[in-house]
Amino acid sequence: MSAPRPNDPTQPTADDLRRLYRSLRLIRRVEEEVARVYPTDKIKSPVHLSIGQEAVAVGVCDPLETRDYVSPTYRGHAAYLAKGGSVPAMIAELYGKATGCAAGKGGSMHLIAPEVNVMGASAVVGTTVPTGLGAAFAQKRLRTGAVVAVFLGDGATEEGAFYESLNFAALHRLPVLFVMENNGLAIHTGTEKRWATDRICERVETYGIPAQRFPTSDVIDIRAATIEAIAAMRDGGGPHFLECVTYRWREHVGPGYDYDQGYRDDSAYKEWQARDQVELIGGRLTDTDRDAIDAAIETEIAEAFAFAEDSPWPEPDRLYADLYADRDFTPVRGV
Amino acid sequence: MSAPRPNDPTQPTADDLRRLYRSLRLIRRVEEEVARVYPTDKIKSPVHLSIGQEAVAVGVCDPLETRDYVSPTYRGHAAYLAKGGSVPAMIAELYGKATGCAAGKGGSMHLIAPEVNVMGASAVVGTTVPTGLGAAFAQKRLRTGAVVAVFLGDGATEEGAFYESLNFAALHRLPVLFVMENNGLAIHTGTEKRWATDRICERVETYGIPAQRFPTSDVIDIRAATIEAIAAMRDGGGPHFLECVTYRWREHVGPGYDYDQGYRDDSAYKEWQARDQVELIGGRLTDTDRDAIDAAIETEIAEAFAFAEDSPWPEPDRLYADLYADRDFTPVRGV
Amino acid sequence: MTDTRTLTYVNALNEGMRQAMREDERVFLFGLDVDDHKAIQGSTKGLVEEFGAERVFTTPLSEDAMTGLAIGAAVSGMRPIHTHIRMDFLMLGMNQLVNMASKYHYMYGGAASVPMVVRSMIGKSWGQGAQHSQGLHALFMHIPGLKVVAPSNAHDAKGLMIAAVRDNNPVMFVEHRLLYPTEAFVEEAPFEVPFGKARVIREGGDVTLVGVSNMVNECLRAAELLQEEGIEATVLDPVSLIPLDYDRIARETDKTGNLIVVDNGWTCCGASAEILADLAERGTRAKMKRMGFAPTTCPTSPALEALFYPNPATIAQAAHEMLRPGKTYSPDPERAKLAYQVAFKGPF
Amino acid sequence: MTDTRTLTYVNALNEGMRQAMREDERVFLFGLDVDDHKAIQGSTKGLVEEFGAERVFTTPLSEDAMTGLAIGAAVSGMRPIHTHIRMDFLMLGMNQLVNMASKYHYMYGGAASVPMVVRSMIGKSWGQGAQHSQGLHALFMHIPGLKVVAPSNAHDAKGLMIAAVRDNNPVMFVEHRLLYPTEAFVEEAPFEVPFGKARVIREGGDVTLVGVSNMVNECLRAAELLQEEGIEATVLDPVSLIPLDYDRIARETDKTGNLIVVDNGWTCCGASAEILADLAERGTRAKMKRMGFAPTTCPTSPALEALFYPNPATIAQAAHEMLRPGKTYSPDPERAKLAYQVAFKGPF
Ligand SMILES: Cc1ncc(C[n+]2csc(CCOP(=O)(O)OP(=O)(O)O)c2C)c(N)n1
Ligand SMILES: Cc1ncc(C[n+]2csc(CCOP(=O)(O)OP(=O)(O)O)c2C)c(N)n1
Ligand SMILES: [Mg+2]
Ligand SMILES: [Mg+2]
Repeated sequence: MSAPRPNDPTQPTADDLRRLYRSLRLIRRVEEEVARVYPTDKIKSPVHLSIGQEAVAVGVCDPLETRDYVSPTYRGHAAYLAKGGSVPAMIAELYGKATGCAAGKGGSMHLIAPEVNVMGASAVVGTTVPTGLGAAFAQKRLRTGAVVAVFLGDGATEEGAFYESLNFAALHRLPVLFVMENNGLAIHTGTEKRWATDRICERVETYGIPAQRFPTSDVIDIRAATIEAIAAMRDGGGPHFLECVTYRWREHVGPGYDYDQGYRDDSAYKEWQARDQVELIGGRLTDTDRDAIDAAIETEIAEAFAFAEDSPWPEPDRLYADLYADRDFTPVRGV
Repeated sequence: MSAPRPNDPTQPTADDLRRLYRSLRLIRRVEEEVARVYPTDKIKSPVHLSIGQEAVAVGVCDPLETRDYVSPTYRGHAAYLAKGGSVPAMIAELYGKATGCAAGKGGSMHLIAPEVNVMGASAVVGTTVPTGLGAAFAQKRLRTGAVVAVFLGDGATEEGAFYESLNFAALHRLPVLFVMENNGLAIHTGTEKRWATDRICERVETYGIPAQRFPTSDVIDIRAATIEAIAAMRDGGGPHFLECVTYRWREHVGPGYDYDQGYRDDSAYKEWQARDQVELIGGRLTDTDRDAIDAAIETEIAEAFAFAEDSPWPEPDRLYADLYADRDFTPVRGV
Repeated sequence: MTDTRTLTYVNALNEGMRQAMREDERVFLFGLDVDDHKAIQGSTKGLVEEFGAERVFTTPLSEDAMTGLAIGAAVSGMRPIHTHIRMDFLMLGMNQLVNMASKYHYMYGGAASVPMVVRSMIGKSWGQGAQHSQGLHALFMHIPGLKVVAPSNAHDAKGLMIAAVRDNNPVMFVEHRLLYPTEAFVEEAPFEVPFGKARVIREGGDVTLVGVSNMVNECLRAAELLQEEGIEATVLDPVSLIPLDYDRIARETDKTGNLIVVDNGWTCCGASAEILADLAERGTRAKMKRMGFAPTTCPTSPALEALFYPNPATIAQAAHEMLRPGKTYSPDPERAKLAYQVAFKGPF
Repeated sequence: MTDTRTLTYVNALNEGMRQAMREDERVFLFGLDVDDHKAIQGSTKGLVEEFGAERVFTTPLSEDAMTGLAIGAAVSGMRPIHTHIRMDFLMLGMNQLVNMASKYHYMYGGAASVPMVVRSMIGKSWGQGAQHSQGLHALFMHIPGLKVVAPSNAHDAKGLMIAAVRDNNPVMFVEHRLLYPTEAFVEEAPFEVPFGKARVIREGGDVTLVGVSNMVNECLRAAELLQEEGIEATVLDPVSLIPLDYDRIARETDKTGNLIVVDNGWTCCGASAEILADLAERGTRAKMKRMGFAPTTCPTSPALEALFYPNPATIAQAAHEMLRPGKTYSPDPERAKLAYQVAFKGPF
């Protein structure tokens, strides 16, 4: 990062730090609660937790405005929450309830929050890269000034659609920020069995796309880079790419730890824990501020789970509802 | 190219030049004949001529041995012939005759010559990149020492499967030479509407794959690079990439010229004609040698067309033949 | 209301897209080569000139990501028309079509919708061969959440295009290359042809022929041949395949007691299978038969390609065999050729 | 010859692959995560240890190119088994499967063949949702040149696997996740279950139930419920879907005059449509019905998911309605649950 300038918007104010902490902590605690409740079988779809990776979503989403879009992955709780998705609607969705953000039809892997422009997440790796591209195309065409943050895992970079998307985004100078969450794993397989080299940033740059790598996913650094990328993109500057090296603390899917499974030990986990962004940012707050935020989050979470518990199941006739969107059509001119 | 070494196999001998000329000239003349006959409606499938691009196929295929494979494109006459595919079987295939290399079921876009390891060509752009990759995998596993030359157009580099293939080839160090025939066009659309940048070689190198660019597709240069790549690959050296900039003299599909169609003028055509590799290599031969080769080629072509003319149509019952391969199975051990 | 203006199928497609784009600025048209001088065999001619390169543009060869782009643009406020010159190339976009487009509205509980049109063309003959000739509409019919339409004439080409663009769901728009030059009466003002309403093109009491896409024409020509034998055929055009007008097909089948479904595609798990299965479930007493591509890959040699497709003579023969089993009948090749002069222009 | 050894479906798959790999060194097994400790839910367990990383290996997430790799390796002398943990992911390999694998032998006039097996699993329940639960075998049945098998039990899982690996064509090998723990008698020596031969698993004179994949079990359980009502059902397992044993299905249908086809997939243009259409063309007089996934996307909420799939109670109800129309019948939920204890182990 370059040296801080006076009034540099990339340098967090005390307010910024409180907001960042709130977001990091909310995600951490929501997912811990999901993990705690999971064994009770109240959660009705497989969960891919982001615990340990929160800084990426928070660093990117914090500077986004509501009009900006996020295209998340199936490991998408963090992006959904960081962009301002409703906690009760998310938990209700995990519970399979009618009040869920996808009316109980999507589950954990298919979160969506149109009210804050979180696009639908997909369980098929890589598919939300091109759909995010499409949202960016729409923003450019509709001249909304909005940008799109597309999240993808290291595994998703192996799918051809990723390269097709980079090429098109750069060719059409679309306002899209590709955010690669590189946790070094696709399920249990490390990049050494999947990548010929790790020169991804260099590769992305051959498309004329500025690329930056964050070896420890420091939330302040990611946020700063995002602020600069957003400014450039709102100015018509075309796509940007961030490689955020991070670490998945828990198992690929499900609530537990899996350091006993033989495919990794907990040495890296301990390193990453030592620089846990939730704690680091929390440590920069006053105790009063931190306690107040923590308490508010606990209340919010408790209410969200209670809401999910109390919500009704979808009525049987909902099975057939929403297969097709209705026929309303009002032409729009002057876009 | 580096300075010639004594006994440098990359520097052509007089024999080499005669062979290169024969191959260049054969392709040129076969395709000119195809173009001449086309309006008579005897040729029963759309043809994508390589006229002007022969040097790429010839430079690459000349140093290949029979055991080596070629994975061609639908613009594949040149690669098929350069690798030693039968002329009569090709012409008969274009005529839709039972004696065609695909028994009349494939046509111009689906040439194949298993006897010289020309794999089947495909009309869907990019599909023969991964199939060529598969042949390279087989060569490595079966320890044949053979290599695979995969041809692809500039348009094919836009398909995601190309990047997936590069990554896997490099990861598994497969003996595959990717040969990109960059004629700057996909049908009528230039790369400026399709490519964010032209930094393809640089991009390929990020996979750890050595990449070289040939701005005029000089046949001797391409041959020299191929010889070195083959040697490295037979030694377990993994994939290589050649970008051969070339020029399509005729229309995308069909026998004619299309400089009157408004999407390109003939200025570049004239430049490329001035350095036509058929003429340049021909010019390095004695008149006697050249005349003898030319005459032999004319006879070969005349015979091939006569063969195609005289060959029977497939019998009606062949419609149902060859949908499934037979059930013979003899296990193989010790591969 | 009958119109007296005739238009070719290709120009009707063009007019449909043009009017849809004029009507709503969210509509854009993209896909490989939509903006070159060949203009997808003329169907996109003049559109880049009228609407500019922002709304009419070609793409890199990247069908997978471009399909995703259409979906993403559609869910965030645009109305794309994605064009493919061959249906075969849709296989590269299958993941986005099957796993995203068809499911988006349902999977997110109605929170978003995907108003997009995917145009693609079935190729035929001239030795196009295995990978340039497939009619793969049945693959899309199988997946809930997609709509599938297959206009057989210029009138429907325009009316279905306008309806498809106005629809808030992904619509697979199946064209047939051989239909491009065919003419029909087409109103000049924008109009919609509704989905899910089959149309009787010809009435006859002896046998019901259901044709899909270009096979409507082959059926009409077969009906001419059959008439010479004293057999009267009803020819029915389903117009849209999803939704499918099962009831009308059942009614028209019950009237004659004999049904032949002729598809521009394979029969196994095809549109023709779907129609017969539905009728079977209804307990119809009619005789029923499917015709379509031969159950093989499409060969290039004209000697074999001719046998691959149903044609007026083979359709007429099948109907004859159904009505007068065991009686030999093979239409005079000259008369069968003449049948190719039959064409339906309307009124609709 | 009856065997007395029982094996689970997952272990039978494993044994089939293991024996096929021992028998022929050209066989290799690859696909995402085949070599990790979870070993595709155990089905590939121990194989990398026995055959080494050259013959058993994971891949990058690159389904399109990896499918092409399998094809290219197959045409040049190898015999790949390409494994996908979900059938839904095959949509990324559709271009290579539809445009290359299925056509390679025919399109090149028999000059090459493609001996490859593509394993994939239908997921079910636990809220897997829209993109992890599809049974898409009908898409492959539609394309000539592919074979499609769907073992319903451990015995067939092994025998079909060995036959598939020995086959010189691309074989889509459809597994079902819920079947993995189920047991059957399975011979230890390598054996083949032939393609194209349906099997009667249970005989009864009143109604014929054809079940695909796991739906064979649901049909067996439905048969138990029906028996309590005095209705005897034949349960038929097609074993392979392409080739399909049309004749046997027709024979067993004619015996009872009542047919219900229950598929692990959608019915529109599905395997069940194909079966009914064939019978309709034969002029069967039987009553016929299709059951399968609800004609919607698969929802995650258990409240809706339960309604999405056929189950013993709904199958039994459908049969009851067919045989005793208008008579109400709804199996006691407790008895319906008990039906889940029925399992077929053989003999085969
Ligand atoms: C196209 C596709 N192939 C395979 C899978 C199975 N799968 C689920 S998650 C996953 C790993 C993805 O890794 P990455 O993109 O790095 O994301 P992460 O789980 O690490 O966040 C795989 C292979 C899938 N869901 N989609
Ligand atoms: C997947 C796919 N998309 C589109 C097409 C239509 N098409 C045929 S050739 C071609 C251009 C290919 O360009 P390039 O790869 O550069 O090869 P060239 O024709 O220049 O040799 C296109 C777009 C196709 N055949 N396959
Ligand atoms: Mg990862
Ligand atoms: Mg080109």
